[in-house]
Amino acid sequence: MTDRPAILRHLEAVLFVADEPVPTADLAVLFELPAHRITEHLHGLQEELAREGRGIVLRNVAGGWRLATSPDSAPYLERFVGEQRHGRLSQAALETLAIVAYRQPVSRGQIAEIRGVSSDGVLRTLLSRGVVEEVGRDPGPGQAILYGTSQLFLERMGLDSLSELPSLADLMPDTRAVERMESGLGPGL
Amino acid sequence: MTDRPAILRHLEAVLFVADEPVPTADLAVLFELPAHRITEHLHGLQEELAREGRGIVLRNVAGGWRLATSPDSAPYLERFVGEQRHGRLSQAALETLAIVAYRQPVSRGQIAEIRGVSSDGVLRTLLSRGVVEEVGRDPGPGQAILYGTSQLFLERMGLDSLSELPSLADLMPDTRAVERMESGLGPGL
Amino acid sequence: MTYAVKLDVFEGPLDLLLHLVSKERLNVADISISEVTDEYLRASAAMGEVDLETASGFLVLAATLLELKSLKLLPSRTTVDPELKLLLEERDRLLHRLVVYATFKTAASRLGSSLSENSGFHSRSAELPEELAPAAPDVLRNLTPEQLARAAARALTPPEPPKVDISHVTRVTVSLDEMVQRLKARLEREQLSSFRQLCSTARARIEVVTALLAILELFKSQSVELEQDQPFGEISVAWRQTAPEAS
Repeated sequence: MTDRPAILRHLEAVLFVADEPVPTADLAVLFELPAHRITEHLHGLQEELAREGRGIVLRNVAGGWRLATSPDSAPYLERFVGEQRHGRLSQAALETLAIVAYRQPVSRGQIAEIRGVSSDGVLRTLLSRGVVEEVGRDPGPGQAILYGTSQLFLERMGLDSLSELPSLADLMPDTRAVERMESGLGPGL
Repeated sequence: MTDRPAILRHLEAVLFVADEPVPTADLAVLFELPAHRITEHLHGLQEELAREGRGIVLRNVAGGWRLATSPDSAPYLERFVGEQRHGRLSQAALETLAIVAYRQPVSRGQIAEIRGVSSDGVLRTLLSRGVVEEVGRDPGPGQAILYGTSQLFLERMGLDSLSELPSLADLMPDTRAVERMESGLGPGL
Repeated sequence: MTYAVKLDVFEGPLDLLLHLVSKERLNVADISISEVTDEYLRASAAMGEVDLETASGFLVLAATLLELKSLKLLPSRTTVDPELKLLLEERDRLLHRLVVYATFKTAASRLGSSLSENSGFHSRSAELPEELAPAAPDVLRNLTPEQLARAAARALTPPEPPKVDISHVTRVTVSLDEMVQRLKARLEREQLSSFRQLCSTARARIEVVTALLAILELFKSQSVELEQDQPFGEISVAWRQTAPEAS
């Protein structure tokens, strides 16, 4: 261990797991430090990563700070992500796509509620891939954007319409078991 | 820029974008280097990250290499991402997970038989956490779904492969404990 | 000596039995089946619903324990009659299950420690950077509608309900002892009835379970005779005029 300040290590770790740019203000709250001190540390980390020629660099982009890969690694990265193996959705993306497909039109908030975690990052990926799209606005107070699956989604899945999606009834065995139990053991027995 | 070998930078960048542990063999193909050279570089990178007290460490888990945050940043991460990420598993979930880990591929029925209670609810929790997955169907009449542990399970356990699990024979109750159970159950002949 | 247990801390009948028989100097003969059963019913009622599979597992276990207990209370026999032999085989099977279960319980606690030792390592779960997205192959290529449906079913099924601390809640609508008394009175009056009739006034599932256990108690004390013509058929319950003295 060097005498590198611990805050640099913690900043690096937090930015590592963040799935979108983190505003300086959020980091200030997290570390209970004034924003200008956080900014100093971030600049320190940025220089350090650049000076040491690391594969990970720190970028100050719209909306905050995020870690990214070093530009000269791009050729390897493209080959790496182009591999067949990576041609599948992450578990989180698959789950989010499934929720959108079966519960559309659905808002970000509703997706997050079902999954128990924020799904903004994966939703953005699905939007950028063109399989999910905005389909309207919630008429309620928040006017939340509502999402649905696209025509491209249907084509890729080999479906003519959403009604051809397999029924969920058979796949949720527990609900069925409960219903059977209810009807088998009616009141009064 | 230092005279740090460029390969360390590229390795770091590739592992940064990977969404699961990357086997040494895949990296050898990508960088057109013999596997043992890649392993050397990876060990170099691993030591470097540890020595410099960085927020990111390199681990050899689940049959590959994976960047992760250093555990001493965990308190900040938990505050940052919220608690859900690595929520603790219930006793029932751990028992079910142990049965799946040692008896895979295994069906719901087989799990229930060992535990003496239905384990459908906890099994669903394990599936949604991604540590257990469907691995096939029983060829027998019922065609029961068979479950096994996932790569994420190994990663969460810090294991490189299932063979590193402690042997079940070492976990059995000792002779005295078995004798006590036996006499507790009733008289012998 | 009877032994009081708090059932809500156990994961099921096997876990409970493992706990009971692993105690020093405690064996089946010391366990008060009715106390254990009452405790079980109280725990189930407090959880708001009876998991039928767990309940039936528990019933099978309670019945086996009753049998083992009667064996234990009998004066030692020298000859091995077939019934005794069956019972001993049953005991061996139960012992085997207990050993297997105990082994997995230890494995579970090992897994639990490994998981918490490794819980400080967090990996990145962020999606591919946008600039790299064009290089990635078509993500839907290998996805089938069935896989999508399975993912939806998983996501939309509510997760395991959290464990509820029940130490302060509800009392059971009727205890096993009360049910035994109630059924005794009714059977003395009616002489012959069926399980279905006896349960016809049950207001909750838990009362049906209690009634079944009460009938088993009465059967054990030889106060009733039971008959069932076929599996799942009507169970007739007959009051024995000459019930032996309660032991």
